[in-house]
Amino acid sequence: MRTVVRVTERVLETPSTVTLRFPYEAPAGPGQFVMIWFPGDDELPMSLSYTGGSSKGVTIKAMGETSRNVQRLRVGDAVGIRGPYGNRFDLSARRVLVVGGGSGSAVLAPAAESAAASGAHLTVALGATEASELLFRRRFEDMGADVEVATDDGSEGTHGFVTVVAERLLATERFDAVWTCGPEVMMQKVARAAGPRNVPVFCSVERQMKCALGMCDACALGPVHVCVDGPVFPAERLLPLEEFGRSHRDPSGRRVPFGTR
Amino acid sequence: MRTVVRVTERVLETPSTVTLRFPYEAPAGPGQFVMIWFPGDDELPMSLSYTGGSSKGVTIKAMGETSRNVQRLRVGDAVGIRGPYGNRFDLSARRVLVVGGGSGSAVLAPAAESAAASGAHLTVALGATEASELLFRRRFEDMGADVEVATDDGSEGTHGFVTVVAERLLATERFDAVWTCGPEVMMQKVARAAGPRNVPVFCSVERQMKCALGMCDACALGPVHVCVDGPVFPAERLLPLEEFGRSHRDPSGRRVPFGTR
Amino acid sequence: MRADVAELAVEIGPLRLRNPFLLASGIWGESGESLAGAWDAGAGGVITKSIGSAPRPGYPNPTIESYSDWGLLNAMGLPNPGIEEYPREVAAARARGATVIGSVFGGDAEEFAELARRLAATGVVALELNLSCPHAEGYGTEVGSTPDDVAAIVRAVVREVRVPVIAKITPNTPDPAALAVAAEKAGAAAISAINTVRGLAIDATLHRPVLAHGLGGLSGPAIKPVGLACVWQIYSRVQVPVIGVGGISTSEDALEYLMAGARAVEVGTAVARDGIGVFGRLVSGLSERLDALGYRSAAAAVGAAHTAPS
Amino acid sequence: MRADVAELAVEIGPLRLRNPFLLASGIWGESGESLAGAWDAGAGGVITKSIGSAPRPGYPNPTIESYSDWGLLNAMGLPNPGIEEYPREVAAARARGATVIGSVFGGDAEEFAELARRLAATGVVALELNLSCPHAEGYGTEVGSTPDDVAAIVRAVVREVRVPVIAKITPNTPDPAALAVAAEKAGAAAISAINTVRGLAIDATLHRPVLAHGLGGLSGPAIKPVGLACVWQIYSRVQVPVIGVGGISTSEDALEYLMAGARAVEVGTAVARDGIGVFGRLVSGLSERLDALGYRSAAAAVGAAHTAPS
Ligand SMILES: Cc1cc2nc3c(=O)[nH]c(=O)nc-3n(C[C@H](O)[C@H](O)[C@H](O)COP(=O)(O)OP(=O)(O)OC[C@H]3O[C@@H](n4cnc5c(N)ncnc54)[C@H](O)[C@@H]3O)c2cc1C
Ligand SMILES: Cc1cc2nc3c(=O)[nH]c(=O)nc-3n(C[C@H](O)[C@H](O)[C@H](O)COP(=O)(O)OP(=O)(O)OC[C@H]3O[C@@H](n4cnc5c(N)ncnc54)[C@H](O)[C@@H]3O)c2cc1C
Ligand SMILES: Cc1cc2nc3c(=O)[nH]c(=O)nc-3n(C[C@H](O)[C@H](O)[C@H](O)COP(=O)(O)O)c2cc1C
Ligand SMILES: Cc1cc2nc3c(=O)[nH]c(=O)nc-3n(C[C@H](O)[C@H](O)[C@H](O)COP(=O)(O)O)c2cc1C
Ligand code: FES
Ligand code: FES
Repeated sequence: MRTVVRVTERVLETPSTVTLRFPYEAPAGPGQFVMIWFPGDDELPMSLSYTGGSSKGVTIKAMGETSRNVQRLRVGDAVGIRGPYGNRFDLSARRVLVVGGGSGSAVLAPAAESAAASGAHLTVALGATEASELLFRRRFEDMGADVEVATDDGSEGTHGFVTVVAERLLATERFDAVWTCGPEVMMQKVARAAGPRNVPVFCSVERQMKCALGMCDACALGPVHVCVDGPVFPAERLLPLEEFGRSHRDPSGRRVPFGTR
Repeated sequence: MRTVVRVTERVLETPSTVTLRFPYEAPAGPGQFVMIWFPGDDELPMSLSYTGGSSKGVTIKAMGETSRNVQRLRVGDAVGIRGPYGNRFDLSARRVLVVGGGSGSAVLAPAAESAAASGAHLTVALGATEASELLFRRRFEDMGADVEVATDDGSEGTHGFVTVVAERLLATERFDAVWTCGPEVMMQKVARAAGPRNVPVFCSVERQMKCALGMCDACALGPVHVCVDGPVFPAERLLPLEEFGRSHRDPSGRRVPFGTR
Repeated sequence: MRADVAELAVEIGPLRLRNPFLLASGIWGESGESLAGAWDAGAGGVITKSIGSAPRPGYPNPTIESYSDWGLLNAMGLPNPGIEEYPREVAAARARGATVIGSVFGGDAEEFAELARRLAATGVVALELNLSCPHAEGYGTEVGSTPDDVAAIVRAVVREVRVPVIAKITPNTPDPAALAVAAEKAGAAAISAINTVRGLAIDATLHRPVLAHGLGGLSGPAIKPVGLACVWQIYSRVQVPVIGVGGISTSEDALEYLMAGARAVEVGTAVARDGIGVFGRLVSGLSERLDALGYRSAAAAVGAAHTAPS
Repeated sequence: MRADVAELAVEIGPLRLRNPFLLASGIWGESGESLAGAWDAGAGGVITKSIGSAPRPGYPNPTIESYSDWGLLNAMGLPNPGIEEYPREVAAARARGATVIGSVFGGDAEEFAELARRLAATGVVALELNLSCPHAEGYGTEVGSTPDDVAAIVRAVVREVRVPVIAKITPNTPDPAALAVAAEKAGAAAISAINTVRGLAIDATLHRPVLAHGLGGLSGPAIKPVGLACVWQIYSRVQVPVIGVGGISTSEDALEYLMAGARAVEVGTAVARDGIGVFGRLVSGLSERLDALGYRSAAAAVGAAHTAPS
C-alpha cells in the first residue's frame, strides 16, 4: 500500500531544512508520520508537518546522506508514501507549552496549529544551533502563540539550550500539558522539570524504523514499539526506560549510546 | 469462499428426489445455483429450489453415483456450499407457462412461487416417468397455479411427454412467457412450439461444471458459459447452437451426443 | 486525436502479437469457440488447454477453492479431450481468425515431442510446453523441475516442430533462471513463467483437504510477486524473450511484468473475476499508461526496471 | 464451567510448549524485551531473530511492501546484532520466564555449527536453523535448497548441541518433503515449514523494484495454501514433529495447519496486522474450536486431514 506522489511545493524553511508538499488523501492527525521513499535512495520515517486535507507535507532536516540528498528534490519529483502510521497528540489541553529542538518543530507545528484553531493558548519554546535554524518560528507566531527562542550560539534569544527557557516558563506559568520533540536528553530535562508541577508531558520520539508495522523490532524502545505504540508517549512511560535518553539501536539491532555512531 | 453448513431439514419429495434445507445467508434469486460439496464425494451444481431468506434448499434427483449417495444424507450432516452463481429468471411476465420435466421443477418452483406472490398467473405443465415422480406438484398447486401433468407410463394425466401438454396449452391459451427446465430435447420442442406464437421462452440448461466461475470452460455451450452467462437463456440464444439439444461435453471436454455416455 | 499512441504489438521471436496479452493455458481453452471468444474480446493471442495423449477427465470436484479476491487454488487435473479430438477445436478458433498457441503436457520427453508434432500440424503459431505437470498422480514433484528434465523435453520437441517453442517454467524451484537457461540452450524460442504455485486448502470443520486431489496450484493476485520475481531472475540470464504469467488483472500489473523483463504476458484467473472483457480493459489501460509514462511502445518498457537510474 | 476444555500444550520431541503458538523468527525478535512481550501476550514460545556471526545492518529501506490485507513482501536482509552481542537479549527474555528458541543462519555448515553452539549456550530450549537465507548477496538461490545442503548443515549442528534442532524448510523447492527427509535423517528433532516465498514488487511509475534489495520474501495470508501444502507433504514422509508456518492469523488457520500435520505453528506477519494481542486470540480461539469439534487436545487434531473418512 504505497502511493507514488509528485512534489507540488518545496519550501526552504532554514538553510538545512526543506518542506515538501504533495497530494496524499489518507486522513492523518498531528503526531503521525509517513514512510517516505526517495527512489534510488532510502525510505525514511518523517512526521507529517502538514496533516490536514489532501495536501500533506514533511519537513526534512539535512542529517545523514539521504536527508541531505533530499534537500535537492524539486517540484515534480516523485516520492513513495505509505502511512500515516503511529498515534496522535491528544489535543484537548487548553494551555500548552510546546518545546521544540531542531527538526522537532516539524511534528509540533501541526499539533499546535490544530490546538490553536480550537482556542487553546500556546507558548512555544524554540531551540536551534543558530538563529537561522529556528524552524517554523513564523508559523508558530502566525497561530498566535507566544514564542521564546534559544540558540546554542546566542545569535538570538536565550544563549544556550531551549531547556533553560522551558524550565523558566514551567516555573512561572501554568500549563495543562507540555508537548516536546527534539533530542532525548532535551525531552528528559523538560519532563523532569514538569514532573514535580504535575504537568503531563508528551514526547515524540524517534528510533530506527524499517517496517513501521510493529513487526520487525527495529524501533523497539524497551517494551514499546515506537512505530505503532508511539511516536508520541507520555513522559512517565519513557522516563523509567533504561534506553530513553541514553541509547538507541543501530540498523543491526545493537544498542548504541546517543552521540556515538 | 466456501461455507460449511449443516442440513437442517430433509424432505423426500418423490421416491428418487430429496430436498435438503440448510442455513445460507447469501442473497439468491430463482434460477441461480450453488456448487454443493458432499464431503468424501463430488461437488455438484444444484439449482436453489428455495432461494429466499436465510434457509436455502436444493432438490436432488438420484441420477449418477453422487446424486444417489446424497439421498442418504441426514439432518445434521455437513455440506460445503459456494455461490450462488449464474443468472436469474426474469419474473416480470404476468401470464407464465411453466414446463418442467424430471428434476427441472427444482429451479422452476421458486421462480413460479415468486411470480405468483407478486400476482402472476401460472400454468404448469409437469412431466415425469410416473405419477409418484411428479416433482413439486403440490407446491405448484399451493401457489394457485393451474397444474397439468403428463407421465411416460400414463399412470397419471396425459400419457406421454409433457411437451404434448405444453403444445396444447400454447395453442389454446395466451402467455407472456414460458419457463422451462428439463431434457434439452424437451426444451427444444417447447421453444419451437412457442416461437411462432411470439411467446418468449426461457430455458434453464445444464452442463458439466467445475469452476462455476467462467474460467475452466467445462460448461462451454457454443459461445456461452452456462455457469456465468446462464443457466437461464432465452431460447432464441440456444436454438441456433449446434450443440443445444444434441450434445454436451464430458469431463474431458469431448463432445458427447445426448443419450450416450 | 492524440499524436502519440504507444505501439502495443510485440514480437516473440518470429511471432508477432497484436498486443502483449495472451489467454493463459487452461482458461477458456477447451473449446475452439471459447478460444475464438477470447480473441474477439481483444487478446493478442490465445493458448490452448494443455493437451495430452489421451482424453482425461481431470480430477473430480471440488477442483477449485477461492480466497476472497486475492487467490484461487485449483486442481483441475489437466482435463482435456486428447490429441485425437482436439485439432477440431484449434481449427474452429483459427477459422475465426485467432492467433492460436498450442499447449501440451506429457510424462516424458518422447510424449511431449509426439504431442507437439501432432499439435503443430493443426496450424498453431507456437507451442507452449507445460513443464509443471505432476510426474505421477498424487506425487508432489513435477516433470520440469530440474534443468536436465527441462532440457531433455525442450530438445526433443524442438527437433520435431518448426514453430517457436515456449518453455513454461514452474515457480516451485530454488532457481527458476536455471530452468530457463536450460530451456534456452535446448532451443526454446521463449520462456514463459510462471505456472501455479503449489498449495493446499483444508477445511477444518470437515477435517479434510478441500480439493478432491488434495494438492493444487495457487493463481491470481497472490502470486504476482512470485511471477515477477521469476521473470526478473530469468530476464537477466537469458537472451530469448520472456512471457510473464501470474496474477495479472490490471494494466498496471502487466506493466510491472514488462518492466521486470516480460515481452508479453498471459492472463488466467482474472478472467474468472472480471470476465473476458478484461482483455479489452487491459489493452486500453496499457496503452494509456505507456503514453502517460512516455514509452513509445510496449516493447520499449521491457526490462525497464533493470536499468533504473539511481 | 465447561467440563471439557481441550488441552493446548504440545510436545516437540523433548520440548513441551504451553500452547502450539510460537512467535516466528524475525518478528519482534531483535530485543529481549520484545521477546518477553510476545511471551507475556500468550505465545507458547518465542523464536529469536536469525542470528549470524557478525552484526548485520540488513538491507536499506524500503525493506517491506504490503498488499492490502493478504500479503507482505520483505527483504530485511537478516539484520541482527551478531552472536557476540545477542546473548544479552536471550538472557533478558529468559529472565522474564519466556521459553526461547534460538534461530541461526550461516553461509555453510561450519558457520551454522559454530553459531548454534554459541547460541545454545545461552539457554535456549531449542535451535531453529534458517535454511532459506541467500547463498550470497543478490544471487537467488538459498543455502538450504538441496537435500544434501540441508543434511550437511543439520548434521554439523546436531554434533555441536544437545538441544533439539529444528530445520526450517524453504517453500521454493520442487519437493519440500525431500528436504525434510534429509533433515530428519541428519538428526533434526523437528521440521518447520515454511519460510517466505520468493517474490518481487515493481513500481511501474518509478520503473524500479520497490525493495532496495530487489527480491524479497512473501508472507501473510497469501502463503497459507503454500505452507499447508508443504506441511501436508512433509507430514506424510517424516516421523519427527512438523511445525507449520505461513499466513496464520486466525485460530481456524492454525487448526488447518494442525490437521495438515503440524504439531505447533509459528505466527509472523499477523503480528503486524493484528498486534501482539493476536496470540491471546489464537489461544482462546483454538481452544473453543477444538471443543466444538470434539477434540480433547490440540495434539489429537494433528494430521486429522490425512485420515478423513470418505
Ligand atoms: C517517527 C519519526 C519521525 C521523524 N520525523 C522527522 C521529521 O519530521 N523531520 C526530520 O528531519 N527527521 C525526522 N525523523 C528522522 C529521520 O527519519 C531520519 O532519521 C533523519 O532524516 C536522518 O536520516 P539519514 O538517513 O539522512 O541519516 P543517517 O545516515 O541515518 O544519520 C542521521 C544523523 O544521525 C547521526 N547518526 C547516525 N547514526 C548514529 C548513531 N548510531 N548514533 C548517533 N548519531 C547517529 C548521523 O551522524 C547523522 O547526523 C523522524 C524519525 C522518526 C522515527
Ligand atoms: C446449473 C445446474 C443446475 C442443476 N440443478 C439440479 C437440481 O436442482 N437438481 C438435480 O437433481 N440436479 C441438478 N443438476 C444436475 C446435477 O448437477 C448432476 O449433474 C446430477 O445430480 C447428476 O450427478 P451425478 O454425479 O450423481 O451423476 P453422473 O455420474 O454425472 O451421471 C448423471 C446421469 O447422467 C447420465 N450420464 C452421465 N454421463 C452421461 C453422458 N455422457 N451422456 C448421457 N448421460 C450421461 C448418467 O447415466 C446418469 O443418469 C444441475 C446441473 C446444473 C449444471
Ligand atoms: C483453472 C486453471 C487451469 C489451468 N490449466 C493449465 C493448463 O492446462 N496448462 C498450463 O500450462 N497452465 C494451466 N494453468 C496455469 C495458468 O496458465 C497460469 O500459469 C496460472 O494460473 C497463473 O496465472 P494467473 O494468476 O493469471 O491465473 C491453469 C490455471 C488455472 C487457474
Ligand atoms: C519481516 C520478516 C522478517 C523475517 N525474518 C526471518 C528470520 O530472520 N529468520 C527466519 O527464519 N525467518 C524469518 N522470516 C520468516 C518468518 O519467520 C516466517 O517463516 C514467514 O514470515 C511466514 O510466516 P507468516 O506468514 O506468519 O509471516 C521473516 C519474516 C518477516 C515477515
Ligand atoms: S519499525 Fe518495524 S517494528 Fe517498528
Ligand atoms: S464451470 Fe468453469 S467455466 Fe463454467
